[in-house]
Amino acid sequence: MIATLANPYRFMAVSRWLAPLCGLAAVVLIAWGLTLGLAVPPDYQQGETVKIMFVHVPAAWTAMFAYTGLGAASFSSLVFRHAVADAAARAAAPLGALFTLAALITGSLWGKPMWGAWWVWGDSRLVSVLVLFLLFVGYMTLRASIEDEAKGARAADILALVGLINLPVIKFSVDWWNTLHQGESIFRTGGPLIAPVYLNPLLLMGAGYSFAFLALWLTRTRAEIRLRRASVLAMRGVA
Amino acid sequence: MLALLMRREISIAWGRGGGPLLAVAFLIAAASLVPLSLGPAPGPLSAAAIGVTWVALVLATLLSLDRLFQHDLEDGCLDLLALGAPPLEAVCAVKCVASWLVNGAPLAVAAPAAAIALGAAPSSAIQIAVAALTGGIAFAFVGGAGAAIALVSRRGGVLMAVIVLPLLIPPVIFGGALMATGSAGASQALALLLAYALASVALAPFAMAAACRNALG
Amino acid sequence: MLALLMRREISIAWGRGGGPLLAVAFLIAAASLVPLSLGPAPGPLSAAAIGVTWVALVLATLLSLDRLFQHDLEDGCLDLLALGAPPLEAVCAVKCVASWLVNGAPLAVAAPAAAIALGAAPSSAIQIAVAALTGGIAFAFVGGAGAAIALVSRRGGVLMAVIVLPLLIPPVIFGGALMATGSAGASQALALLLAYALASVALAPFAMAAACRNALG
Amino acid sequence: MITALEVNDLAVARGGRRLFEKLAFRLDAGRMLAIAGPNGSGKTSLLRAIAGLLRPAAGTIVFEGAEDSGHARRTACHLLGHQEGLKGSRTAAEELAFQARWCGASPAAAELAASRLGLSRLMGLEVHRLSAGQKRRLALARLIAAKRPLWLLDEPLAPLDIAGRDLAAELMSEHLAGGGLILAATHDLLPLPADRLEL
Amino acid sequence: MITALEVNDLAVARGGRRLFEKLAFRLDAGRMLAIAGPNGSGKTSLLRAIAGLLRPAAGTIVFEGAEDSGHARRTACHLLGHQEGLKGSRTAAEELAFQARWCGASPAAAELAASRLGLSRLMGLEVHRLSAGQKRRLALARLIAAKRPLWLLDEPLAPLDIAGRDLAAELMSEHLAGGGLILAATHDLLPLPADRLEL
Ligand code: HEM
Ligand SMILES: Nc1ncnc2c1ncn2[C@@H]1O[C@H](COP(=O)(O)OP(=O)(O)OP(=O)(O)O)[C@@H](O)[C@H]1O
Ligand SMILES: Nc1ncnc2c1ncn2[C@@H]1O[C@H](COP(=O)(O)OP(=O)(O)OP(=O)(O)O)[C@@H](O)[C@H]1O
Ligand SMILES: [Mg+2]
Ligand SMILES: [Mg+2]
Repeated sequence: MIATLANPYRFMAVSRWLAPLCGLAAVVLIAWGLTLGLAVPPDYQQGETVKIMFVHVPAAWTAMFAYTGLGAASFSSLVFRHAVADAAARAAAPLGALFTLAALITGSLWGKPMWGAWWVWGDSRLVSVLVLFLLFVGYMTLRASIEDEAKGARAADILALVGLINLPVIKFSVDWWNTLHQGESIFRTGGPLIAPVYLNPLLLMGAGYSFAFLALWLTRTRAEIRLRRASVLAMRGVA
Repeated sequence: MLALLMRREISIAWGRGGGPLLAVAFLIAAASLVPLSLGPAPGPLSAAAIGVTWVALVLATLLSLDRLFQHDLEDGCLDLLALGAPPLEAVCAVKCVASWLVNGAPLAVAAPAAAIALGAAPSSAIQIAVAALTGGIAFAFVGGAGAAIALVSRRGGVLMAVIVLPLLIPPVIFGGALMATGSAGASQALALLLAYALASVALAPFAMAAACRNALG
Repeated sequence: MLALLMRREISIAWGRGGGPLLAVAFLIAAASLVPLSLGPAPGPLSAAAIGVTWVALVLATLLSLDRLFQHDLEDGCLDLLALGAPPLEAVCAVKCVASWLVNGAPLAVAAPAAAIALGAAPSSAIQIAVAALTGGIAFAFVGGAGAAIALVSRRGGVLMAVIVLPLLIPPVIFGGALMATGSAGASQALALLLAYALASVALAPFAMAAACRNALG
Repeated sequence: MITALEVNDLAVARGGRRLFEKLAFRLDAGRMLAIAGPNGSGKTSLLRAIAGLLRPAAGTIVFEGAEDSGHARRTACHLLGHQEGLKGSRTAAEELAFQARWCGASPAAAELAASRLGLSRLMGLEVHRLSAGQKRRLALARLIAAKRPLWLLDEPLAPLDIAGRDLAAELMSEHLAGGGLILAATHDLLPLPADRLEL
Repeated sequence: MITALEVNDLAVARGGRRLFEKLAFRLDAGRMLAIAGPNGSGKTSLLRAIAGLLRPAAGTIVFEGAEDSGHARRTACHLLGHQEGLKGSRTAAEELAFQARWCGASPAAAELAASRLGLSRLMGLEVHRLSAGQKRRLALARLIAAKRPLWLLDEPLAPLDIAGRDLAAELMSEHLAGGGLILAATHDLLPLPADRLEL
């Protein structure tokens, strides 16, 4: 898989049809999930606000998924020096930032009614997600502020790998450290805790978000690669 | 061999005057908070002491970061260090420890004194010292990683802010909780702070070395 | 001409990253004090904010001092500056102002924000900003004088501590009093702080220029 | 009144030790003086004393008929030292513009000088990326961008390539032809006719 | 196994631009190679690539029969660059002791080297007080204090006086006689027989 995609030409060939396919899947799944999600009965303690969950939780999941992708791409570009991997890493960052921001915003929108506060500095999950967002931003700034492309790329890869530590922190923060935030209720040993009525739309939305991310990621990566080809040709033209 | 390097780093940093300057200034500034005299209750003042300590630690670390690798890169010293027998990872770790000894440790010693001067209970003073020492190590190593990564850009400073700060947020918060003396979560916060410090000490050197090699090339 | 120098100094200091780093770090660190949650009363927290601001200002100044002249002396830049048409006094003053703009000003802007976040009254926030700005100038110039004088010694840092700190005590005290919002002596403290700042701005440049010439020779 | 530099039994001390004493010479407009001597003999110190950066232990330095503490000389000379005083984090263009204008040149003159020294292609690079010789050329550009009568050059040819040395020689001879003065400390022979002073 | 350095169609890139390509040469024990070329042609970059500090864009560098990513070379070479990496605030003695021992020499060897280069009288001074040539001598002292087979010298003679150049030549020839290798980037002729490589 990686080996296949590492070759730019094969990557372009595959992604040409893979990207739109993911886009289509995303549209279908999200539409389905929304129709189910908007129909759910109000929660006995959360009331209507429970519906925020269907936008919030998937956003959070996808944000972490995006950083995982960034980390993987950075690793293979740093170690195996795959051109595609570097382009993919660069393409993943802004998308990840976007989804993280979505998780933050929907989360604090939810937090006002549930906890009576938009933001709680003491809460490990909230903070670790904020860190995730800042890591994406930092990565983009680093990529933007570099004069020497090769060097800058490697430095950014290192940063991305360093930031990987944050993922388990986000995931397990709720268990390690007493927080206001919801504990694990879905991906936990012993099966989900929440009723199927809520679970199904949530999972549908999760899948939809993920496919949406994949579609955008592939597209941006393609654009990035095209850009580099252009610049290479330009250099040849000069020489 | 690394001991040599350590001695050299310390003497240079000391000559630049992080340490002594810092600790003394910190004590004076903290003591100057007394005239604020927020009523007889010791609570506020010692709380202020806690906050002051923590912020001082963060700033001291951040402000000494650009000296960590930048100079050595510019004056060719990093070349020499890279050409020695010890691995660059060890070199970077030593540099971080040295900068911690000069910038972080004096503060960690001065902090409890200031806190007590401001009416904190001796028990809390110990807690403050522990937190400051542990946090200092974490800051030094995480900051070092950021500094090394930022070497490739001429706008190093701004970049460092963006890179280092997110990584510093967790320890700052653990420390804040830990320093809230008597708070229930203190012991837990200490555990987290220690874990974070250990993790950074274990992982940062590799990031630093990789970033330095990249900057040298 | 001096505007050129100002722009250059700022771009270099900014690249080294005092300013941005500092202001943001300060805000985060200060905000992380909230979890300390010293009871519902805003008093303690805003007090903490005040103390934090002041200490941050002092440290930021002290830690950026060694960069003020040392580098320029080592890389031969100070020679060039001394051979220009403007008098060295003006050059030194510009350098101090630049370092204040990069290190002091961002803090002075961030401070009130943090204070309000910690529950201080807006009125006090203004007072904090004023004190931070005025104090920052005083620190920059007095500190600059110390840095210049310390150029002759290789143990610059320690020397600076001995030279600068005594000079910094008064403004720290005035500022502390001033920042004690609502305290009776506030206006008087402000007057004193202003007087001190003016005096340092007026006198320090001559000391700095003399010290620099001495170090060049 | 003609430009001339006159030094009378000059002595310069470093770290309490006198490097040389009773040094005397006269340099007229359009002439060049080559200062030779072993490492540590005080060439750089002498140049700094004449530039007005280092107070002599004894003796007088008369420039343009007036003897002064050095202010007149400070603003009338270009000192090209072992270090160029360029900041690695700024671009060549920024640094040259600053240095030249600081010495009284116009921005246009700076650009002209850069192209004269074959740096135009590099002006966008940060200084720390420049090679040793390129840095030196950048420093030389300052000399021709801002007109100053007295050039004090410390090993002006050091890291320059063959072409660069010819170019430097050309610039120096032009400066002399224009009635300028040059003091050059060097260990190898200069490509121009010059009086010699052994320290 | 004999010490030898072999470079096969090497290419080095800086800032995305290739400085040279298809560079190939072989250097055997006891031989010296002089690298010449205009400013910015890539001499320093080549030396750094061979030292293992700079990853080549293409080609291989084989040292002592083994090709590696550079670790072996890093610990087997002395790199004398444009900058000496000496800290101005420390004394010459401290700096030499550190640099030499960092490269594997004993303290005694460091002192011996210092006296060999005529620095004994100056070892107590801080480095920033040393003259350019004295700094250079201090840097050279490291080379003879710690024995390493491969010397990579960037304009080794630059700020040295006549005596210093003779001394440097002497040290180099001794190193060669001992079976060492020398790559020297320089703009002027070396005082020793050497193969020439034009960049
Ligand atoms: C800015 C505030 C918030 C942030 C940054 C945030 C972040 C996250 C993240 C990262 C996850 C994914 C956890 C995982 O998959 O392991 C998550 C899940 C979740 N969040 Fe939030 N959240 C916030 C506020 C809230 C609020 C206010 C609520 C409701 C009271 C909430 C309820 C949930 C629930 C129910 C889950 C799913 C739990 C699970 O099964 O893992 N979140 N949140
Ligand atoms: N600040 C100082 N304190 C003490 N001694 C100094 C100081 N500066 C220079 N010296 C000494 O003065 C002597 C002359 O230094 P100077 O740089 O003038 O020599 P130079 O002729 O330029 O040598 P080079 O040819 O190596 O450049 C040297 O021996 C040096 O050690
Ligand atoms: N980090 C960098 N980024 C971009 N370009 C660089 C970088 N470092 C060096 N260069 C460029 O590479 C070229 C070669 O530099 P190098 O120092 O190897 O030349 P050199 O042969 O040593 O020149 P000199 O004789 O002046 O020492 C120069 O044109 C320089 O501008
Ligand atoms: Mg000299
Ligand atoms: Mg070179």
